[in-house]
Amino acid sequence: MSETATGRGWAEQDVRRELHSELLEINMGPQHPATHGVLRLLVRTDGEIVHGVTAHIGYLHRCAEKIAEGCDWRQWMVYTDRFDYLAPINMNFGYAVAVERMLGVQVPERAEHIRVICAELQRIASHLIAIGTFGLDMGAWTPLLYCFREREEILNILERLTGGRMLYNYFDIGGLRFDAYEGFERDVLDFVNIMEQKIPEYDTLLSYNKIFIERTADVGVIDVATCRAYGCTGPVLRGAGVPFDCRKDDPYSIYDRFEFDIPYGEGEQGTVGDCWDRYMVRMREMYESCRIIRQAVDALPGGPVKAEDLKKLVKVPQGSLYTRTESSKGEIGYHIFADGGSKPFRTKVRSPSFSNLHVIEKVGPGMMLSDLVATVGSLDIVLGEIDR
Amino acid sequence: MEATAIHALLQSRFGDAVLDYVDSYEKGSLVAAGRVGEIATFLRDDATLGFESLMSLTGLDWDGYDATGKGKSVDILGYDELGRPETSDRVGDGDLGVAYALYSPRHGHKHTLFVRVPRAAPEVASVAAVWPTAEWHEREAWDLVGIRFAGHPDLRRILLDDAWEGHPLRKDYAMPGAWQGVPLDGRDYAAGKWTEADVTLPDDVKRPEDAKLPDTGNQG
Amino acid sequence: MTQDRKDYVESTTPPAGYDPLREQCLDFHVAEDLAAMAGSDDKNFILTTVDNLFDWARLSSVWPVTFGLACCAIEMMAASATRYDIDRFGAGAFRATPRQADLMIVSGTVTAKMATRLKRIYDQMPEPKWVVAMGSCAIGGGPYFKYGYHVVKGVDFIVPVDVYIPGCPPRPEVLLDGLMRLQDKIRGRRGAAKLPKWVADYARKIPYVNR
Amino acid sequence: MQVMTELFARIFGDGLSPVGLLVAGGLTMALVMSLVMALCAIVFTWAERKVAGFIQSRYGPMRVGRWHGVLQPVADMVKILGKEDIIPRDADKRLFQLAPFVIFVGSLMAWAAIPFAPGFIAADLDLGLFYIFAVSSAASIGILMAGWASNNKWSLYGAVRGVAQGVSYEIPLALACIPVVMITGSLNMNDIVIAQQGGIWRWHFLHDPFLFVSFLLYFVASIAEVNRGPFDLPETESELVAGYHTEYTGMRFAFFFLAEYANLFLVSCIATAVFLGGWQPVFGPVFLPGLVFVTKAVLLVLLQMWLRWTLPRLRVDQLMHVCWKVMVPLALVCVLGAGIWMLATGQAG
Amino acid sequence: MSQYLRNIYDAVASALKGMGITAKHVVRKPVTLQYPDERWVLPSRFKGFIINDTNLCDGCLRCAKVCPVDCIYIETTGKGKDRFMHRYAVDYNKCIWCGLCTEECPTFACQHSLDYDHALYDRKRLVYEFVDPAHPVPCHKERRLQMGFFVEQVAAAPPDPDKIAKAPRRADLPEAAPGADGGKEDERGR
Repeated sequence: MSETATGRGWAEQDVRRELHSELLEINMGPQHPATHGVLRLLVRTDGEIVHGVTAHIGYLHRCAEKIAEGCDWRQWMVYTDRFDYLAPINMNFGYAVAVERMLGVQVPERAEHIRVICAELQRIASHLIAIGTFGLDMGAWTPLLYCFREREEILNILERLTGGRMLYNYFDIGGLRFDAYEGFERDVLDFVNIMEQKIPEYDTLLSYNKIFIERTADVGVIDVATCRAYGCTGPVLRGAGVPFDCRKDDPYSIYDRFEFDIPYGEGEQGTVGDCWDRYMVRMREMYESCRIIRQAVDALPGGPVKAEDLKKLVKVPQGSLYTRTESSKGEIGYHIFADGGSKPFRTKVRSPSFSNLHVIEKVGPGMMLSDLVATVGSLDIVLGEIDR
Repeated sequence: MEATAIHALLQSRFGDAVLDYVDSYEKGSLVAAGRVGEIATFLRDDATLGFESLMSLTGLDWDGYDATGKGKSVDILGYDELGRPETSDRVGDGDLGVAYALYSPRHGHKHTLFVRVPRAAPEVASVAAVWPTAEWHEREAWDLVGIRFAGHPDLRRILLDDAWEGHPLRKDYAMPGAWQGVPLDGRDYAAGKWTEADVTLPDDVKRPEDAKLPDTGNQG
Repeated sequence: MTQDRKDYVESTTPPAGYDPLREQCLDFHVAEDLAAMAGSDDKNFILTTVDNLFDWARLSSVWPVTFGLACCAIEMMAASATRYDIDRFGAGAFRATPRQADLMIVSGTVTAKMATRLKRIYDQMPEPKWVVAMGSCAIGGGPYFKYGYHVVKGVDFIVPVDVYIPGCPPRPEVLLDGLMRLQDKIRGRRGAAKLPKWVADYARKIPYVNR
Repeated sequence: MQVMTELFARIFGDGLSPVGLLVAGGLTMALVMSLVMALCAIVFTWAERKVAGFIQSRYGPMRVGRWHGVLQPVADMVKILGKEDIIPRDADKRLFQLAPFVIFVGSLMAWAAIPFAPGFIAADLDLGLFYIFAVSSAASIGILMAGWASNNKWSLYGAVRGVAQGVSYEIPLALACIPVVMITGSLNMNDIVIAQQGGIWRWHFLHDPFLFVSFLLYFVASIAEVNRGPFDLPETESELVAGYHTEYTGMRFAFFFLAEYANLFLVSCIATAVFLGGWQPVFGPVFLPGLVFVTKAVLLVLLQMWLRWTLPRLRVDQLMHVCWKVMVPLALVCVLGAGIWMLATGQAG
Repeated sequence: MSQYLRNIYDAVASALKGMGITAKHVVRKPVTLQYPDERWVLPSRFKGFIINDTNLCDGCLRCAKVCPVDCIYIETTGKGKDRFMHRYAVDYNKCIWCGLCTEECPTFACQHSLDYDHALYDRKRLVYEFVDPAHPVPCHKERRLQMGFFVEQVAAAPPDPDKIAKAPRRADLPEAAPGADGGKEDERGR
């Protein structure tokens, strides 16, 4: 951002004292188009320049962690769907992996492959929404609707597979609820082929549009140290130039078998870690997801989709474990405390958006109001998982 | 570095403050509540440890935890089928606790710190100065479990409103019937089972005698 | 449901595509409504006509407020996006400010903290206004009924609700169905206009589209 | 207005005094213009939704009215008229009530000097172009009034942005028209159009390269002037909720709505008259002049809509940057260039 | 200066490219489904409203137990052959269409229908009753045979490991799914 834009180029304090002016406090949200849900940002501004941001969350606090203590292990799966409702399968994946690790269950090969395919499809769907709504924050309506159009294709496949359109409840502890339908592989490959052709279209329409670059490059820079300190993960951390991805660096499921790259921000249009980098990381991740899907479909074996040595009523032996997996927003962690019973004793959900949003209080001051909107958009938060 | 080695290193450095080695699915150390801050600083700054990343901070209520491993822990209170808050005479006891899941991006190892504090005076040293991300996590632990963090810059409730009473993730928490005029129980359900005229019957079982128009008036 | 179940099965090829004749069966196209107005044998003919005109305008142009709460908000967006296009009903003009909106789609879980805000937004909307409760959470607390200490068990405890749309989340089609129910309600009568039998029969042959 | 005056003169013969004729003609013309404005709003809201729909691979309004939702804007308007009128308790009531009309009247007055066809012009002023720019700036005052009176922070933001933008973009807008004035030597709109007689090569935007650039500058500045995307900062939905008209309901909001689309058409009409030959057809003799004029203007409006549904929007400082550092210098260069061109080609008289 | 001109060129060129993309879509056929006049062919696994075929249901309470939101109400009296089911209701105020109950059902009585679009005016009507309390349903198979209920021999068949993988047997379901409100058929086609 230029010197004049931040408003620090001149002795603003003196001027303010002379003019008896004060900062304007505005409430952005809970109902505001730019807050991606029911987030409330208390913004203190001096004209267009933001001097302080305080995030107030909890408007969608749905008590999921309390419910976990009243549900049995399998039943709680349906609530994990509802954390990140843009990527429910990734949420299911994390929980399933967590419980399976504690149980020591071996998930059948076919189930693992279908899981990976689903998770990557879901990642694409989630990134599509992230890109679309980011465009919408910039005032570009049309890309959002194109993104929704492609997302519907993913939802079609997943609906045929799972029966649910948006929240699937498809993963089960120890495998999947049921096998893939006939022709699943063909559908997925067809989609991947189409998707890879569509991405350049978005690039032309949005990514390399001069106005879009002007709006996002050098805006909302979050560097590596800030990311580490504030626990930012996922595209935010990768946008800051760190190729860290739980799928590679802390592998779970069968991700270690696939060949894929981790895109990271290189400051192509501005500074490393700006909004454009975060946006572009998502864009490139969609390619990588397509690559993973192809490999997984090629390697899809036959066989059962459920672990056989598992009872209907799961009982997890005593102990605790923190398990993290990579959702589309970042590192989704489940810190589970079991006491040997049929219900989790305590389940803490460490959601990526929770930490990613926190950083807005750090990087917000000094921006312009429009940049704040852009930065919140580029963090790609989902209030369902922030508030749980 | 192995978890046992990390534990040993901590023990040699802090002595009594490191109470126990926790060998669960994850490995960690049980440490004294008052000295978490300095231990955290050491964990982050020591070159061989390098725990720059606090993955998660969990507040816990160990009330009714069944140490035998048979899963006979207490049931929590909820709303009953009709939406009325359940009540119980049981008074909560047992410790509260905090768990810190740490990760070192430099060395790739993990370690978990555990803290137990008595229910009567649940106070833990804050690590918000060490890992800023803990600021919100600690606020959440205060909000939901009711653990106070000494030295936290701004310990307010985060998810619930500032005027909320009680800490919901405690095992003895009774569900509220209403909050500041907002009904939280199932008011309509609580009035009793709905009469037969209110319910819909599928066509093949029973057709309503008179297919009267539905009540289009507003509810509530 | 008189649909033959075989129509639902995936392998069945759908009947032939779009037929302009089906336009005859639209539930609120103007000619029919105007005819209905003209045919009204109410004594105060002009007043009724004006009322009907306003009713027609209101039901044809229901502008929702941009009010997304949770999961259902995404389906609400999907309903306004390319595939379902709520704008076909004239309800696509999502207004960010409640002052210019007619309809509040409560799309998601209403929490204790949000309830007061929701009420305020409802109060800010100008009359006439309508509320649609979308999804299990908004209808009755949904999955958060039993342990949801922070969840309002039904938005109708907070604001009056006109139409309930069950689903978790409801498909966008159900939102459109709810919108049509709302239009029926605004029109002041339930269900379809009295269509000639052949039209009703024809209308039942809805084409099924393979995705 | 001459048309109307003559018409009345023919109907009433000597029954009306010249002053009466003038008043009657003026009133009729004002009525016609108001109707044109209302019609613009109705047609263009429908067109906007359909354009947006097809660009976004969907249909837009389909069900209200028999064919493609043609009655949609009528329903919208009737509904808006039937809505409750809310004036916020803390608003400045008089200003709040007045603001929409200021904007509306500002727009309406500018219509007086638009030559739709030979003789069909409400006020054939010698300073026509100047008058239009002068009167249409009144909208900025209306925006500021609306934003201030609403006593809402978002409205205030929208108003401040709107005024800054409106005032700034007036300058490139007017500068871009100066080369045309230099060529025709007149500010009279009729004269400007008549000067472009003789097919498309005589139209001003193809007169020389500088005028072509001027036309582009005018087009971009006009989009900014009417607050439409990518320059829709005063009412950015994703930032300022609804900008300066956040607190307006019903009827009053309808006036903003009307004025927006009327302005959209107005700037296109000016562009048509000044750069695109007005009622002059692409080739051949003058034929259905009114239709030709409106067609050109509507095409420009569609182009604006196309832009709006394609591009993201600028930030407020970038908006000012574009205005003061890009468009104003370019417009000045064009003025200079057009002058030199005239000298070089011997047109300067 | 060159950077200045280049920026202007970039802005114009990228805007034109974007307009090209949007223009391409104008001439394509929209992908919109015109809902009440057209419908998707739904996949056979689609999770619509739950229906319970009381002819097959033996009141084993498994669905009620497995339901994470406790939205299935079952009331029975008696034991053994004299066990009767008085109430089987699904409360769509709570139901989340997760599919756990249909998976759990041993007799395929509890199934997801393909019916999904039922907006209505009164939420009390969202409790779907499947049993007329005046005519309780016998739970025991023998008793049902005695009373002339249709019983399929599904439960007796050896358990098929991937029975859930196959499409639920839609063809065996009763013709009429529970409508949200009577007379819905007449409105269907408007």
